[in-house]
Amino acid sequence: MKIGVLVSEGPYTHQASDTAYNFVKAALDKGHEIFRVFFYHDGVNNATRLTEPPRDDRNIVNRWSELAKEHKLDLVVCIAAAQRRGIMDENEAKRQGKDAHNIAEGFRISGLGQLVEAGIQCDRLVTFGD
Amino acid sequence: MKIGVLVSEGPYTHQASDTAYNFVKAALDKGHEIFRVFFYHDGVNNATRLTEPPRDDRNIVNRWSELAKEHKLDLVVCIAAAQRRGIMDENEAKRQGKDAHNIAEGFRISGLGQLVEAGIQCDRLVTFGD
Amino acid sequence: MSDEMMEEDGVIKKFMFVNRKAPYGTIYALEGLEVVLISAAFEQDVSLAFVDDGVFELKKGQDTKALGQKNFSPTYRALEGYDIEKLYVERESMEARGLSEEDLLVDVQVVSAAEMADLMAEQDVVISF
Amino acid sequence: MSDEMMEEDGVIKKFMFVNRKAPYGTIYALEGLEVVLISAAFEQDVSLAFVDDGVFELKKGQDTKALGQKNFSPTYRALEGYDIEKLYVERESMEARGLSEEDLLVDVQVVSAAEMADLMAEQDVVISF
Amino acid sequence: MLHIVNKSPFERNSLESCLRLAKQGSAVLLIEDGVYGAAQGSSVEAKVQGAMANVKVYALDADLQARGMANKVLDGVTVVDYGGFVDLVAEHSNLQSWL
Amino acid sequence: MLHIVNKSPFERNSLESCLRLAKQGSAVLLIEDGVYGAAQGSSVEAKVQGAMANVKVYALDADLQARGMANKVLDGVTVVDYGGFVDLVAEHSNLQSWL
Repeated sequence: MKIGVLVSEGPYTHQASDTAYNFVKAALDKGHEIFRVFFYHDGVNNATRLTEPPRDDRNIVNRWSELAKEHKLDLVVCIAAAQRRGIMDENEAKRQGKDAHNIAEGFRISGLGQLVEAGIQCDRLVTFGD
Repeated sequence: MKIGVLVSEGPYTHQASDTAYNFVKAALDKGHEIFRVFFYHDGVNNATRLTEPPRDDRNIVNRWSELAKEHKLDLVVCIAAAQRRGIMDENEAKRQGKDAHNIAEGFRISGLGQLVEAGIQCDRLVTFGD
Repeated sequence: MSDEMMEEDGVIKKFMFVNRKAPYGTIYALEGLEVVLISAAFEQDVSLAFVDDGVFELKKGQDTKALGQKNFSPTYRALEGYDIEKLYVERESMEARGLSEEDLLVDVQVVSAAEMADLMAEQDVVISF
Repeated sequence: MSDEMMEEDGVIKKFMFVNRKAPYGTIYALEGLEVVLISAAFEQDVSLAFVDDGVFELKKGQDTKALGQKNFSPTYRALEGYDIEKLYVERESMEARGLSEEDLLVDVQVVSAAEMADLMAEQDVVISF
Repeated sequence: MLHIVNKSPFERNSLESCLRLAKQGSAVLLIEDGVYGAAQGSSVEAKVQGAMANVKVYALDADLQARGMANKVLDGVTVVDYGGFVDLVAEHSNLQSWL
Repeated sequence: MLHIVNKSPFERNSLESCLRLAKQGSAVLLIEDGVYGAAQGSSVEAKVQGAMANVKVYALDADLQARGMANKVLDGVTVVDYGGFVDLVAEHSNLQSWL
């Protein structure tokens, strides 16, 4: 089955990203296709490579990056939500005149249309939030 | 009167940072001293210079930076909370081996002790959160 | 986006956006509305449900000057221009909040909890804010 | 930090940390505990209140293996070593959640809502998580 | 003591908990989505009005106005601006935010 | 239809709203802090038990265990792991998260 996932909260503060991750792993294990993971609202904060959690804690961002690499996941960060919250890739940073960018490996920035498209294309769209 | 402020949520997603800002401005207008504004939990996300909100919206980060400059406010970001969420100054980025930093002007990174100290030193400590 | 893909597929799904949060206290109502506006471009069968504190999004007379945030409530009135015309308000939620239809800034269909339950159950995609 | 400043002042204030959130669903309980631990270094008069879902922080038998988060509940038992010994649980909150003292992983004082109200009112600094 | 409540009483339990644990004579300031607790005709009206026998209730004007609720405020609730918020903080020797 | 509830029924209104708007025969999955709604002996037990006449209630094992609630689950609630969560999503033709 083709499944889309929407993550609406950032890492650590709410459990949403953890649950989404565990759900996606289980879905892949069962042979489902993860069409896209879309990060909206504070969910865009899952896509910064600048986090450095305590050593005895999970690294939520790296976990997503690694899962994306392993399974060729499409991790999409909403551009409008990202701009509000300070998530930038190199292109966006240049375009906005910012002197730094912070996006983590495996994430790409795109428009909200990617979420609606996931709703259209997928058999199911599952939201994880606050 | 000496007032301390604790901001526990990031910009835009919750109203906490807006209310804290309006409260601090009103307190300064009335001649009170703002001893410190401490950013904890997702509140650390108020301290990134990479945000680019829509042009017709307020710029929450810049507003704090400007108020700090004008009134010599002490804006302190909790180091442990900042590491979890990807807020870095130049020193921290170096120490953690990160290739970028994102802290905005007027904010400094320090320990949680600064919050407890604010509780001890201030006549009042007001928390804004979710 | 993928207009070609849509044309190829010609899929029209029933999308419902469920609004359960008050405006301004959190950003969910505003950013939810942004999804609704984008969805219009995809020519799907879109409806909006206002349940619980989501009803407050439609309260007349919002004035955000003293708050310093943007008043986005006029956008609900603009939805018609995007061919988004199915706005449902749950009567139980509205009445528990001391509101009546005259308090709302846009024409809506006020439905009972049971009717809202039916509407939700017949959707293909439900996104909640 | 500012040990000198504290010695100069010699101020001892009554600090209460009010825990109202369940663990794991959000980070507030964990990051709240980090403030509590730091506060021990300042030799203040510290107490912890567990109200509403905060009572769940003290539930025995937490096992986070399948969740992939760290189980931080043993830290509540370590608070004694930091000379933080005033842990108050509101009886009404505990009972509404189907819990009794035997369900809690650390010794606490169970107090009524009225007693908790008195305790809160006599604090100098209340920080809520 | 000043109690600050920032959540809608229809969505969360914080106003209820605050009113349970606020001592007679304390003040309750409703801000952000908390101002909905000051509205006339709602399902929490009776509870808030009952509480006003014991505590003084305030609501933040900017939040009422933003939400279109300024003309629906219960009798007995005092509306304050941000300056009034600061004054309430200064006037009470301690305070608590019900997060 | 599958309804997913992730908030404590003592803190928020989402379980209550879900049960009000879930049609007979639908499934309700409790995850994250939502699993507290599956507990025995609480003030919401009667409401959840009443609802089980109309809807099937599930709770996520990892969340129950993390919170020390695995041995307090109401009779009639089906405990599932993440794989079971995926199966529930696949088995129901539509779903809703009560955020």
